[in-house]
Amino acid sequence: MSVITAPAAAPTERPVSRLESLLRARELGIALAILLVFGLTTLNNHAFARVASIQQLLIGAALIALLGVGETLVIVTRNVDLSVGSIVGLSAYIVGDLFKYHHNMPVVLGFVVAIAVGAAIGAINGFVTTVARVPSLVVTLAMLYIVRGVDGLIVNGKTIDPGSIPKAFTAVGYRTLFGIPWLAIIVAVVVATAGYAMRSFRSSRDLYGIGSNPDAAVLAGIPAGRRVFTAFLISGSLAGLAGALFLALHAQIDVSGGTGYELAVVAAVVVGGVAIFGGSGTVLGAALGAVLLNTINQALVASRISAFWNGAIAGGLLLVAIAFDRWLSLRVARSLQSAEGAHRDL
Amino acid sequence: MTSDLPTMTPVTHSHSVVENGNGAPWRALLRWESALVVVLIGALVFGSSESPNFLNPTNFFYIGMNMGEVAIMALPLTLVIMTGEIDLSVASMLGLSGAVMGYLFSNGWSIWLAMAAALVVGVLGGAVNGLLVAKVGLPSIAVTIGTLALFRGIAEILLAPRTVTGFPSSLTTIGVVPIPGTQIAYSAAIFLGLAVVAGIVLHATPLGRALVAIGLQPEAAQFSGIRVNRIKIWLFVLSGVVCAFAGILLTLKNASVSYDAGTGLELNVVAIVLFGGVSIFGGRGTVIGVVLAVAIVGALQQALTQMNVQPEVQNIVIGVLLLISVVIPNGGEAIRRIRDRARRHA
Amino acid sequence: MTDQRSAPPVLVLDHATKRFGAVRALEDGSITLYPGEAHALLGENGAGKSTLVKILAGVYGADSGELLIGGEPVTFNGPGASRAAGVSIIYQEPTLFPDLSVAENIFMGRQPLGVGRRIDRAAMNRAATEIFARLGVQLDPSRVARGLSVADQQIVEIAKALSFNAQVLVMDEPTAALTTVEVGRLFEVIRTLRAQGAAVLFITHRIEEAFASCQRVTIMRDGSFVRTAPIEEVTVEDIIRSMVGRDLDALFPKTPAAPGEVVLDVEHLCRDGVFYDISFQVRRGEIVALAGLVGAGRTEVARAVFGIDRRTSGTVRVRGEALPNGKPLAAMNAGVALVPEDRRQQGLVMEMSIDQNVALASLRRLRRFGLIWRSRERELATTWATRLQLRFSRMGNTVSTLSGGNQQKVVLGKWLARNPSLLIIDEPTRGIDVGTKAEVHRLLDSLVVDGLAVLMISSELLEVLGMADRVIVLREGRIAADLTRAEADEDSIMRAATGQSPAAAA
Amino acid sequence: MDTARTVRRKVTLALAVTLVGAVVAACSSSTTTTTTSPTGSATATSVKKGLTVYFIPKDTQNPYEVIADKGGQRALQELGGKVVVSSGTQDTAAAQIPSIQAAIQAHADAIVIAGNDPSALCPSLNQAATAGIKIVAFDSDISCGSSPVHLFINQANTEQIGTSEVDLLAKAIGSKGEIAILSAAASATNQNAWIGYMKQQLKKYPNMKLVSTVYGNDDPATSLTVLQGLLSAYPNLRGIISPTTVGISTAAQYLDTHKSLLSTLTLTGLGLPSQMKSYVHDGTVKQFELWNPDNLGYLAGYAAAGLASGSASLKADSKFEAGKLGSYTVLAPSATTGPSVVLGPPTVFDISNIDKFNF
Repeated sequence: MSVITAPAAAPTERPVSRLESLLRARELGIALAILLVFGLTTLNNHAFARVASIQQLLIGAALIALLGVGETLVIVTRNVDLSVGSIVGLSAYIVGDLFKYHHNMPVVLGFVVAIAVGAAIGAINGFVTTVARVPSLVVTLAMLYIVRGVDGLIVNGKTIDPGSIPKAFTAVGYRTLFGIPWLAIIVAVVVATAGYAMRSFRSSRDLYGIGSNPDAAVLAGIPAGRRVFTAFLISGSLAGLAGALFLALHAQIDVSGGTGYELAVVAAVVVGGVAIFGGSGTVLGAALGAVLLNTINQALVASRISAFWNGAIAGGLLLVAIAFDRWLSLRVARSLQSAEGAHRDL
Repeated sequence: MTSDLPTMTPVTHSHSVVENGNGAPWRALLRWESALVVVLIGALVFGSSESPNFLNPTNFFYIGMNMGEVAIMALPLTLVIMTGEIDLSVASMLGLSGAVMGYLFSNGWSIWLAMAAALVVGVLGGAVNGLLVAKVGLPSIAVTIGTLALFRGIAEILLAPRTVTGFPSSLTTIGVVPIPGTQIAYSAAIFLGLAVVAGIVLHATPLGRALVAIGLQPEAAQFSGIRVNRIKIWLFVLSGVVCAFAGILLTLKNASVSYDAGTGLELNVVAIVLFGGVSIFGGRGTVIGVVLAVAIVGALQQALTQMNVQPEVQNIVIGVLLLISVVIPNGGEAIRRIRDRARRHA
Repeated sequence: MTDQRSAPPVLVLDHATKRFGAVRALEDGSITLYPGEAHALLGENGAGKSTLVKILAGVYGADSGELLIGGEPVTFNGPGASRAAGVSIIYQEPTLFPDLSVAENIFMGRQPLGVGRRIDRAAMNRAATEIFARLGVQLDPSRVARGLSVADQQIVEIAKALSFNAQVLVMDEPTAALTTVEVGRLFEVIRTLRAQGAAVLFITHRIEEAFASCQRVTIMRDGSFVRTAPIEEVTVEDIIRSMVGRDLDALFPKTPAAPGEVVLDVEHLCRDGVFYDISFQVRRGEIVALAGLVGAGRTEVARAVFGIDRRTSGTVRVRGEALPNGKPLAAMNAGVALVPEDRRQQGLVMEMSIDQNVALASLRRLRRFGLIWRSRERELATTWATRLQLRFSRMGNTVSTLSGGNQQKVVLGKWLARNPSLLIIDEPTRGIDVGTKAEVHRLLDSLVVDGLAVLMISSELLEVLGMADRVIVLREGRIAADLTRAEADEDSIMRAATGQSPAAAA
Repeated sequence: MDTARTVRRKVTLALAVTLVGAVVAACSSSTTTTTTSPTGSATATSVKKGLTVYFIPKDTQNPYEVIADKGGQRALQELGGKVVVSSGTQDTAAAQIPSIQAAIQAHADAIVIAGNDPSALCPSLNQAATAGIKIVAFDSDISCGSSPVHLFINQANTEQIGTSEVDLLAKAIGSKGEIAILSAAASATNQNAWIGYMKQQLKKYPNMKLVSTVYGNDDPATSLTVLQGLLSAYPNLRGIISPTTVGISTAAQYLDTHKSLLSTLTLTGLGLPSQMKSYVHDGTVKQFELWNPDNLGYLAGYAAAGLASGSASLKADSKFEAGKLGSYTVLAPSATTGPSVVLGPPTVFDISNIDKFNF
């Protein structure tokens, strides 16, 4: 008997640490990929490494990264939010319209309104999904159409011109602090806060539990409905915030604002290592995924490759990213299995 | 407490009321499809009450002509969704097929060879999706978001910024004239023909039964000797080739092609299939439901355009229909659950 | 112990009933637990044990009856309420979060908090390590649960229950997947818990374990309480008679075998990391049982033979013809049928109708002009429903409306409709009531008499002993013993399965 | 027995019916048709009254075309007819086809269309022409050959736009250095035509080099991304021409917020004065051009009404009256366009005149 007991611990230790390091390497891997793209492009075109250029990389990725945070919360619970792009468009227009007619409205109020608009739509998404227990893919696809339609009715061919937006508001879109764009700082704060919360609070760990094993979540007494609702609420709110930032960045908005963002966000999140069927992934990964995709986009232009190659390369990379992810998890599973085999053999 | 009490014998008579089985096809018709018929009749009545011209045959030709490609793409997607997978690359495949056809035709290929090549591209593209999903084991939603970008990107590389025209008018006229002696658009006739085939395959062949089984319980299907992976691969190939065919039809109808033909249609196609009552989780749905959904969306679109309603309202209508299509079947259960909870807390 | 038993009971469940639609899952669930006792709950599969456990867990609410904790009547409106009242459950099937760390799995929803209500991971890992130490196992609390072996998953489950410092600990077949060493360690833990005044309800189908670790035993049959007795007042035979409610012979009707030619010939079958060098034969007219502990590789061997999983090496021949690797359809065409272990996931499409399920493996044969004709399908299903005495109300109803036993008959009908020469049947009577169980056994026996070759996998020793002509015992992916009906008994099988040589046991 | 299901079915049907009702309600309250009685004074004698002209813009939300549509409405108002504006929400030919069909079904007298695609609309327009509807194109021409023949209202001579923009930029940067074009969609006909003439005109400036053409798809976010890439790729860029309103305003906003670039980089192109006003005032943009879209729609309205009444024709050198804009002459078909009318030279906007315009 004692022959079997003793060695049980030893073989399980080694692969575990390897697994952990592999999992941790996910964010590191994306960061390395970003550096690789950046480095190669810089070799080709030194201007790519200028401060202004790097600032642009951050600004260009900021909105998708911000949306990626909310999307991660939702996807981790085994749901998806396709309405984010429409929310960006609607909230940006509503805030712009307010500024147009109340030019002296406090800037902060602009952000509050945008977030409120997003939160309201997020609440509808969450409510329908959790109370009627219907697939969120369908609910948020429907909301994509409805919100876009409502946006169109409100916009009705009008535009919000740069002159209507207070400078204090657009400043958020271009001012820098120690060379770092405010936009990037705001998004970084959101990512850091969400990343910290997702690691450190019981309620956010519940999100992982729900996505990882819904049945076990029920047995563990997790209030799944409430948590999923909250995830949609936050996703909507962040999309609303992204709308305000969109307006600040572009100083103009028409009906097309945010069109097609939903798929870009899902792509960034998936590249960032968030499992599309829930349970795992980090907001940092999602944000880095957004930075990577944006870096690639700008690198193509900067490398003087025809812009026509953008789409194909982005699509190809997305496929490579998820295939790599799969390969990684298979490898991890195999290494664990052979460790267990070894354990058995002893 | 004697042992011969038949305590575990089910009294199945009352069970059919409690359980919501998908027994005979006619019983399924009593549910979602019958609601669709009512909506369709409502849409037609509404259209003709608002515009005296609405019920004239030309309008039916127009509806068929306008919906043709989307409707055709909805059929293989129905089968794909029946197995619990999804193909978001349909519209990009349509665009790629048109781009390949236009590219080759403008480079001096015969129109027939160019069309054949477009179909081959459809097969190849579908195979890429199928292999990545079934062989590599990647989630189809992620894979096809990737190929959505990839296929469109390749189309862009091939064709942008050109628009290819000059296709033989003998072929292009079939896109815009009805079948002689009728008011049926060619694409509508093709759709109806394919729908009959799809309906028979889905509802009356071993393959169709296999699709349902895969959608409901993939493992049980595999244990019954159904070649789950092989069927999935071929379904994606079918989806690719049919979408490529739709791309050819669209190119002929437009008598021209640019790389961005059909951009964004994927969500319309998905919405129609889901509105037709096909469950996003697979295993449930009928071809007749999808045909009805096509008719409703086409009729409403036509009626709203002719009444000169803002096009945004169409988006809202599609969104609301979609939402209702998932909420209603679950509505009763949700109400019961809420009542239960209230009672439990009381 | 006796003085403790004179203390007031910590938990009383009195005449609880539970129905699901028309199915009466629990007719009379009654049990009384005293502080400091280990109490065995015994009964056949389908006797209502799991339903009783779920009522204690707060997953189900009882339709009637009373539940008292510490003398106070309670109603649980969810699993949380049950835990709050001091009842901890270890489920038969581990319910882990594969993406979360082991420690987090243990403390989900009540992770130790540090400053600012944030989770104190170090404290959580320390607490997990402490619990593992109490269990005498070493598991890294920071590793993810994905990839843990079934035994390790079970250990995490036990650790989770222990972490609640529960007054009542319910273990639903915790030992099924454990090695002897681990079982011994578990009994150790139970003793510790009892010493701390907790009551342990121990559900098992290994009767010897009740004698090894429990003070009292409660027996259930057909959803009803039969009796509770101190362990020293009953014998194994008593218990079996109470559990089964009839003579064993009636339950296991076995006609002496007359084995014919070899139908299945497996040589050096290997799947890396799962099982190695498996060789055996099954002949016409005999039942060969694959026995062994859960996780020993029995089901996996069956899956590889049928072609669900690919084998790494080795050959499988059916009536002399080699089967291609990983092709279930080829195996089916060669005359192999597989009734899988997990009926609800693998055997049936639960939301399909009864007749469609019966026809699912025979669709190609039902074809005429390439189409399935409902009438032919219905006819096939009716034929088999009659032959198997299926109890149902409408063919068009989904199989999910049937009882477990009748569902199993549908699976059997689905395969027998193909007229196979080899039937692989994994856990033929799991979750089936006693009446139907005997029917299934009788059916198997008659099929074998008619010349079918049967490869049976079963975790129930009585079933293996009652039905098998030969017993192949697997241990950790290898063949540990190949016993004839005469050689096979409880002792020889368990020893082979657990790896104890007769000498060591002695 | 089956009450549960029956009830559910009834609820389903009831909801379906309600839904249809809601659609009816939503639709009947929001049409954009403008019917007006003739105001009398300005009515041209030779044009029929009560004409219906369908204006089919690229989409109903394009701000520039919304202004043009209003001009068309005013023209028909003066003529005692009405304008129906109809299009989709997306800039695609497929979204415009139902509107053409609606015009046919409504027996409209003329269609004024801004083509999302040069050819894809031809078959449907041909059906309209067969039904006796006159076809006028504006903003973005269609190229259907002879079926149907149509009149193109050119906002300005295509060649003139291309050359004048290059000239504007050349003047600003001293005729030398690297320049780039920030366009709309790669498939936009008018953009590609202008870019063609720009390239031709650039041959006159041997020291100016067009290094790249990027496409922002008329979306601020995409425009910004490609602009940023452009600036990284070509640090020595001296000038950007953006012949599209979204592109130029996106680029202007970027330069406005990165003033250091202004010392080396000049932006020009086609923009709406209302959008560009603040940038001209703070010196971010010195000069850009555009014609008056309101006049463009107004002219198209008169042309359509004239064709439908027979008071105007497609014959080269024939003339027609266009209300306040005066008389216009139809130009003979060229290699790239059919019969056309040119609105007039574009206006160059700068600090001296920008405040006079309100579109």
